[in-house]
Amino acid sequence: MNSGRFDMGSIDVAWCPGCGNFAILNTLKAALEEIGITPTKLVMVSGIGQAAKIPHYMKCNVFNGLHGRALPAATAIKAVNPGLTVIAESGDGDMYGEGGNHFLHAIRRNPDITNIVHNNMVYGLTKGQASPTSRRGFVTPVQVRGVSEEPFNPLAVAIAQKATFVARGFAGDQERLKELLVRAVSHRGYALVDILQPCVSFNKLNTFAWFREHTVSLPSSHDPTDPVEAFRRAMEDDPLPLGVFYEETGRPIFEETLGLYERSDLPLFRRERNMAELQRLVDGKTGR
Amino acid sequence: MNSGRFDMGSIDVAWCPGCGNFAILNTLKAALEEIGITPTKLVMVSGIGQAAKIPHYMKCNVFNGLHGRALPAATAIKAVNPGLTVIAESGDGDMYGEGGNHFLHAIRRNPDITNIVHNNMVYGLTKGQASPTSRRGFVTPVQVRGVSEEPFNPLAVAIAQKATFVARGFAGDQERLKELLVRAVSHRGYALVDILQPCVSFNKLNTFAWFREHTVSLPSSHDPTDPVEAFRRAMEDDPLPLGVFYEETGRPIFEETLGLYERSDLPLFRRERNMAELQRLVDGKTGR
Amino acid sequence: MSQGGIVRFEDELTLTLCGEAGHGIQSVELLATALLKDSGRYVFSTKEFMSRIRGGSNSTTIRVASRPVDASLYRIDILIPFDRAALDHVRRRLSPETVIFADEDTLTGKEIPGNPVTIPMPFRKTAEELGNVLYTNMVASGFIAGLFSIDEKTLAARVRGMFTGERSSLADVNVEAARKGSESARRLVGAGGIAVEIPGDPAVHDYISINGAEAVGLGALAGGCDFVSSYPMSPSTAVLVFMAEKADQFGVIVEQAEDEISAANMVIGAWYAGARAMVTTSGGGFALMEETVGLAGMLESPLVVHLAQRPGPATGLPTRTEQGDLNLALYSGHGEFPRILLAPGTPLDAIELTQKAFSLADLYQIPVFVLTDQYFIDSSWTIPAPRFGENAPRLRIVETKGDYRRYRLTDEGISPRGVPGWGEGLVVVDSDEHDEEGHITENHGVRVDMVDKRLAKYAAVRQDAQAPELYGPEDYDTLIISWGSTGPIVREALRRIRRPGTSLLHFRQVYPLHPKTPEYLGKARRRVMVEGNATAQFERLLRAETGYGARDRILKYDGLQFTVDELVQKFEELDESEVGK
Amino acid sequence: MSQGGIVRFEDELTLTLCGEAGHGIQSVELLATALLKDSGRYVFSTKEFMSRIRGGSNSTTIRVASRPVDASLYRIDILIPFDRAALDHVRRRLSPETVIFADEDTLTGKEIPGNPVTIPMPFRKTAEELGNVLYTNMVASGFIAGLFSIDEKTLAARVRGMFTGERSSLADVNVEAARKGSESARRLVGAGGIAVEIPGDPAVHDYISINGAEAVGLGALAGGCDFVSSYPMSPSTAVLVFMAEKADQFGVIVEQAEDEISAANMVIGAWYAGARAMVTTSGGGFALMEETVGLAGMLESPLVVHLAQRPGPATGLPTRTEQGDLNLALYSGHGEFPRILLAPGTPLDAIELTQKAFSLADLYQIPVFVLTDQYFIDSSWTIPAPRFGENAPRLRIVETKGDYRRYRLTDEGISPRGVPGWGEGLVVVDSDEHDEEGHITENHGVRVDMVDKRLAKYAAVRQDAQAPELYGPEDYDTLIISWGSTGPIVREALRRIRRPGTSLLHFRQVYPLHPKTPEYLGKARRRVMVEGNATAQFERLLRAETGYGARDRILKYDGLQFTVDELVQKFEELDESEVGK
Ligand SMILES: Cc1ncc(C[n+]2csc(CCOP(=O)(O)OP(=O)(O)O)c2C)c(N)n1
Ligand SMILES: Cc1ncc(C[n+]2csc(CCOP(=O)(O)OP(=O)(O)O)c2C)c(N)n1
Ligand code: SF4
Ligand code: SF4
Ligand SMILES: [Mg+2]
Ligand SMILES: [Mg+2]
Repeated sequence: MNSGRFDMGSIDVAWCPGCGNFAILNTLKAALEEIGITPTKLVMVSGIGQAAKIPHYMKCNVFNGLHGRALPAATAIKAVNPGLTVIAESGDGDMYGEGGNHFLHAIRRNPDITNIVHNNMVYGLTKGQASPTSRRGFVTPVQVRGVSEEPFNPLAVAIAQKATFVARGFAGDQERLKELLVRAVSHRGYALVDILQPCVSFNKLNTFAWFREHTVSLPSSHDPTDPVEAFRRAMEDDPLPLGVFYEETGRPIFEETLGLYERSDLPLFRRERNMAELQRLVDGKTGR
Repeated sequence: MNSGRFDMGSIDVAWCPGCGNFAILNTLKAALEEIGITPTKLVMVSGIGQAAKIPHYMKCNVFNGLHGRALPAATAIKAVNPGLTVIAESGDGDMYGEGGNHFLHAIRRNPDITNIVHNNMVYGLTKGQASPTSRRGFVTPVQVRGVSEEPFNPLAVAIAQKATFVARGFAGDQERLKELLVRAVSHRGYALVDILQPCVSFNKLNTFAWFREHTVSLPSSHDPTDPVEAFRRAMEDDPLPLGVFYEETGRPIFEETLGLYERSDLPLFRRERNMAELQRLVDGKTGR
Repeated sequence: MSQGGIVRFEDELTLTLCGEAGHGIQSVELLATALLKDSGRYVFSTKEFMSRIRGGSNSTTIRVASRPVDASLYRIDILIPFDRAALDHVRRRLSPETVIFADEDTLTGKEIPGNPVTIPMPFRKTAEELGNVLYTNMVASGFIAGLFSIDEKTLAARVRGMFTGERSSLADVNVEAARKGSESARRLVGAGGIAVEIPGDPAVHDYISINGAEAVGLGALAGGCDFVSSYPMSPSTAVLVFMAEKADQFGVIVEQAEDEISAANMVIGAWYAGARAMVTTSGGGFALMEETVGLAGMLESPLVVHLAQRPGPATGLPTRTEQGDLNLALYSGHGEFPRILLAPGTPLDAIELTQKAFSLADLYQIPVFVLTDQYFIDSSWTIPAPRFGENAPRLRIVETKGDYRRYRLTDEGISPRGVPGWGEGLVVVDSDEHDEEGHITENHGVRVDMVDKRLAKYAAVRQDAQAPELYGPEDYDTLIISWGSTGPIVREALRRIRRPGTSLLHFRQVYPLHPKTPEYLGKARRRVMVEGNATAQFERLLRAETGYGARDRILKYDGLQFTVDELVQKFEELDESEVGK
Repeated sequence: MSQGGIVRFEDELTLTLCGEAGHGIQSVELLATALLKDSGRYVFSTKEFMSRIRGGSNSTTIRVASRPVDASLYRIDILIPFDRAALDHVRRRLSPETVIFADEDTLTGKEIPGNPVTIPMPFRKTAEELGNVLYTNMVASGFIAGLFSIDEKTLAARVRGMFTGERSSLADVNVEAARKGSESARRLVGAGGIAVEIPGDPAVHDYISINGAEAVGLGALAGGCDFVSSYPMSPSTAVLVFMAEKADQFGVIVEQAEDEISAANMVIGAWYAGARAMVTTSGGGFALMEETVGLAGMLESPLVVHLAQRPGPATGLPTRTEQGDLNLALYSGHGEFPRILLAPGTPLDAIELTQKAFSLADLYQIPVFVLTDQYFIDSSWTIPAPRFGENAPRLRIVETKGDYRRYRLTDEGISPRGVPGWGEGLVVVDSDEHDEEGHITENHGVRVDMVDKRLAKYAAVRQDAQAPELYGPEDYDTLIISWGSTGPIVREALRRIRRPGTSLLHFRQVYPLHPKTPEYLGKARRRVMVEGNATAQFERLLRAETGYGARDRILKYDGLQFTVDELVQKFEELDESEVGK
């Protein structure tokens, strides 16, 4: 997979050998290539963390912002230039911890962006503290008594917020992951793909083997248009179902609701302020 | 209702005549009195907004903190002194907008606090902008084209996060509201009571009459121990069901998981640092 | 001004209305200022109000004059209180020169401090007779029109204009209420009880009424602003509302974010993709944006922040005024990078500086702040209609080539900015330290180059700074120093004291300081700071930057703005206490 | 130090290890420093590493001496690189005096800059022979032990101590690896190729090895800290981890919050209810807490912030060092209220000042900052075991009476603090401006009283300030000025240059300044700032507060800390270039 249009050639990748992130990177590049996206029209938006370094390893436009803040930036970028393909991609700590509030509210806006989360159930870059998705009992240097909180359930919350596309993938199953990513990026509206990703350095609990044992495909009978069914599946936590939990088409997207692109589809940087109109506005306020 | 133990006597209340907040204030005072809470043992924690002024109108300990930040403060107060009854109470903008991330994660900790939200579907104190729960089409000076986002569904999100007590009340039905509040405050663990509250000054859409028409009691057949059923009900949005959607008992509470109260139930302010132990710690690091 | 029974106003008068929130004082202000402007008078009005929707006591002060006015007085010439609590609320401003018009029952009972002239006037009573106490404000508006001999046709037309669409059925009764008010005033004037002889100026027909929020908003539109994301917070929300109102007409994306952090990050994302974006916020809300200010610093992203100050710490006094966020803005964000702080004192300043904020942010790729405050945002002026010129501002971006490097090192520190999707290049920006391409790096040499590159911009930014404005003689020995919204007030106070050798140095740009600043400061034998805060924040900045502090400080931090007469008194006290030292 | 074939170290030597992240350099450091301390040597070690978990090139420098050392050198005496990239990574620090021990293949191929002595040593090869390349670091540790003639029993015991519980099966092979390393070193020493004659000092047996994070943590424990809430962020996380480790033993609540805002608000809530609470954070994370710092200001809540600085802006260089957050902390939060900034330079400082931070915060009911940085947190010293005394710190709270008023006005501005549930009173705190009871108010007079009350605390806070420490003669003409973590480095550099008339003024408290500061500064004819940032932030503060700036600035902002020899050179350059001016 080292010849695609998104490849950077031989660069120094800061991930650990054997990390699940490599599979996600390769699968994403393949999926984007399959859809036919052009690198200059792609913007990868990320926060901070190991997962969040992914944009640097792809040939594309990059907005590597603050920890937890990828979604507001991505939403705005898409609104300002709807011709771009915008992917907001980061880790579980970034998106569901620091960025939790943006996760909640970005979904409500339904911008036409894809939200990919590398869910390794741990804070990788900061060396192994619990993340919101860490399972009960996970012991770390900070959670010395083991995690006691209920793990954050991104799929259930997204469904509760009526996200228009909600899926879970696994880095260890690249074939199906690619399928999910193709569908997610092609989806018109906000699409969440939570990807189970083994962290070989800091998560000795949720390993490749563990994930293989504790995941299962959603049955083909699953109806992704039924939110209650989707929720029921999302609440199952052992095994964790994989696939598209929920999908809704036809909901207006954020960019549309702005009213700005009704008369013209020019991105903002191609537009000009109507100064005559502005002059009329103030002149209208005089006594003349 | 002006003689109870939580009454402040004749004070200047900054709410508008006719506001739903008055009913909530009176009902809460009555509920607390019924449970037998003592004012000196009660801490009311709030953020900023019209609803958030409620602690000032009650005779009790008050922590009126920052906009959106009641839950972290409340969680900590309870952890530091579990003998106190702690209620975090604020508006919908405060709890679900600015404070959304804390809402998500406070639930996961399951502290033994009550979270009461005055849901008037609008930002009252800042004069009528949309709140996260504003319904589609709601026109305001900022949402000039009407709200286009999917409204935030606090109950569904709380159920998705396995909050241990999730209920919805209505300020216009004080009798049942009192019942809910008594149950919520008595519940051991995190309890959410979202209260539909008409704002007579800025929400001309969701008035007392509107709420009366668009709410219905949960059927007595509703099983509050079934999360999927609870979710199904929480997704119903016209009419909006009232009552206890979900309740789970027996889950460990945050204060318990800290390990601090296993040997002693003294609050922190009654404890002392063991200096001899500290000296032993460093002495153990010498070569002696 | 009261001479033997008859109260006469020749050049100007100051009229204050007060009453509960939600009782329509604001409508009286709007209607009265419009009518007064129609009649050729110059009007300045300002208000102070509580953080509540109903009840309490608020007041609006309208200063009417035959020549331009841009500041207000503490003194009240005419007071119209709508209830007794309101009257007590402004009691300190009353004197035997004050005339109070009010319903009988408001004037009776408790004694009124200051020994003012009281004239019963049936505002509420008339309203009740017309069927609703809510018409009181309309009766009062008519009364004011009558005092200024504004003809009833004009009055009726303006009132009718307020009741259109759904509310048109209410027009007739409101016109009648206004007419009744006007009638009472005319009767009083006719009887010689009061004479208002403030002549109108035909030039005012080409003037507009404008408040601070509108001025900032117009400046933003003129600057090309096409993206605003914010979270509501008094007093900054007024600018958000203005932009929302104009969004469709001018093609602006206006989004209310879930919190301030989101708002600020949206704005950075928007600039990245080619918008000209702004946040409007206040103290505590801005505090939440600090990490994002640092992001702008590292990304070299343009950023415009309208920061409307209010008293802190924390929630403080949400609807009051202060110049307390200078330090906050100046040192916001972690790490070291350039920034610009502008502080308008007049609506024309606000239009010009906000417009300029966009071009400076765009040119230098740095954060630019427009510092206003509640006083400024909520006050209203009569000013000549601004002229915007025909040329729309141009965004300084380049079409990228295949080898585009976002952070190409240049002598002045500015790298041509591309946007994603325009050209063959890739636009890579990173909040980590990065190389010229924008990719993450830990190379120590590159780090130093990049810090130097970012800070190098200061050279040009300083040269480009707004010069401080000197009022008064060049050969001053005493220099009064002010910044931002207090400017016009200090200016008028200075004119009034006419003390030789005293000048005012007023700053519309507070950071970086114009290179001539030390010269100005050094020439003075004595420097006097006037600031709306408790610790003289701008003085501290001057001291750190120029070595010159001030011997005297006139500071105000009670939540209200200075007034002209109050400052005159302070200046005079100052002189006495320090003579010969 | 190399004399005719034999390399001899008499008083001290500086040994650097370098290699990829995840290859165990840190274990070597831990083991080697423990062994060296066991043998009576004084050890100072420091590291620099990349923001990645595996790969890249990191290095650790261990300075071993026969007398106390507390700063590091740029110069490397002995280098042990684990791969060629690592060797290149430190190439600028090599000279003909450097001896490199490395596997043959690391030394061959490309030429090695600096012309060092190279001695092949089969670290990796030995490890591979033992079955796993991962034992390389153990072979190297043994080698170091051998160089210092540490006996094999002690070595074996220490190694065994590292492999207990689940890992005990690995003990034997690791002991063997260490033994083999030791053997090679002894062979070399025996052959007279190298002589390490750094005598041990028996006093060191009563010393402890401690790093900056532990020192801050111990200080917190000694200060009574019983609540920590934070969000992980390098380099501050180390303190969070330390506190988590000790939580059960000392009864501390340690909670990882969902974000920094939550962490900070938990801490304020905790103080309110009677805890002694702290956040530990770094630049960007702290930027998110600024609104909450303002909350502490308004609530008059105690607050302790450990702020471990790293280079910004934004994400910057996450694992590097800088003194760049002084302004950020100094002006954090909106509104005007007192605060204290402490900046330890040694572990004893950190213990003492962090302990003190709790009592100051508690006494004055204000935010107190402990400013460290990545260098300080990650460096390790040999110091005498601190003595804590027997008296546990007492929380300054009162049992409330029925008429308790949280914000009772007092002369010094301090009101007795109650906690909810203790006594008959109610404890009411409010982020809005409030009256003495704590209830929201908009009264302008009360506002002014409350601002004055809060600021009045500065009088006592200033009197209570830590005096700056003067090193060198009292009658200096040149004054070098430093603060925080650079102190020991500057001190040693100054000792080395022995320039008459030159002293060092080092600040452990950077705000407010001790009242004697202007006197110290004023006495100098020439002032030289040494700061780890690009804009001389502390100099700016000195100028604003005292009027005295510095003529010369030695600034470093490449992400690394100053070293002694680097500073010596800078001081000497300075002297030459400025002589006679
Ligand atoms: C405001 C802020 N807080 C904290 C950090 C430190 N930090 C960097 S990455 C990270 C968490 C990484 O976890 P995750 O998002 O799950 O990504 P992963 O490394 O596991 O891929 C944290 C806490 C930061 N950079 N910024
Ligand atoms: C950090 C911050 N941002 C914004 C505000 C301004 N503000 C005060 S209350 C409020 C919203 C109030 O809405 P809600 O929480 O629904 O309460 P309500 O007034 O409707 O009861 C806002 C935005 C603030 N005080 N602090
Ligand atoms: S720390 Fe974990 S997530 Fe990060 S690169 Fe290594 S294995 Fe992957
Ligand atoms: S503004 Fe609305 S919520 Fe606030 S007091 Fe008035 S009616 Fe109630
Ligand atoms: Mg992770
Ligand atoms: Mg509300």
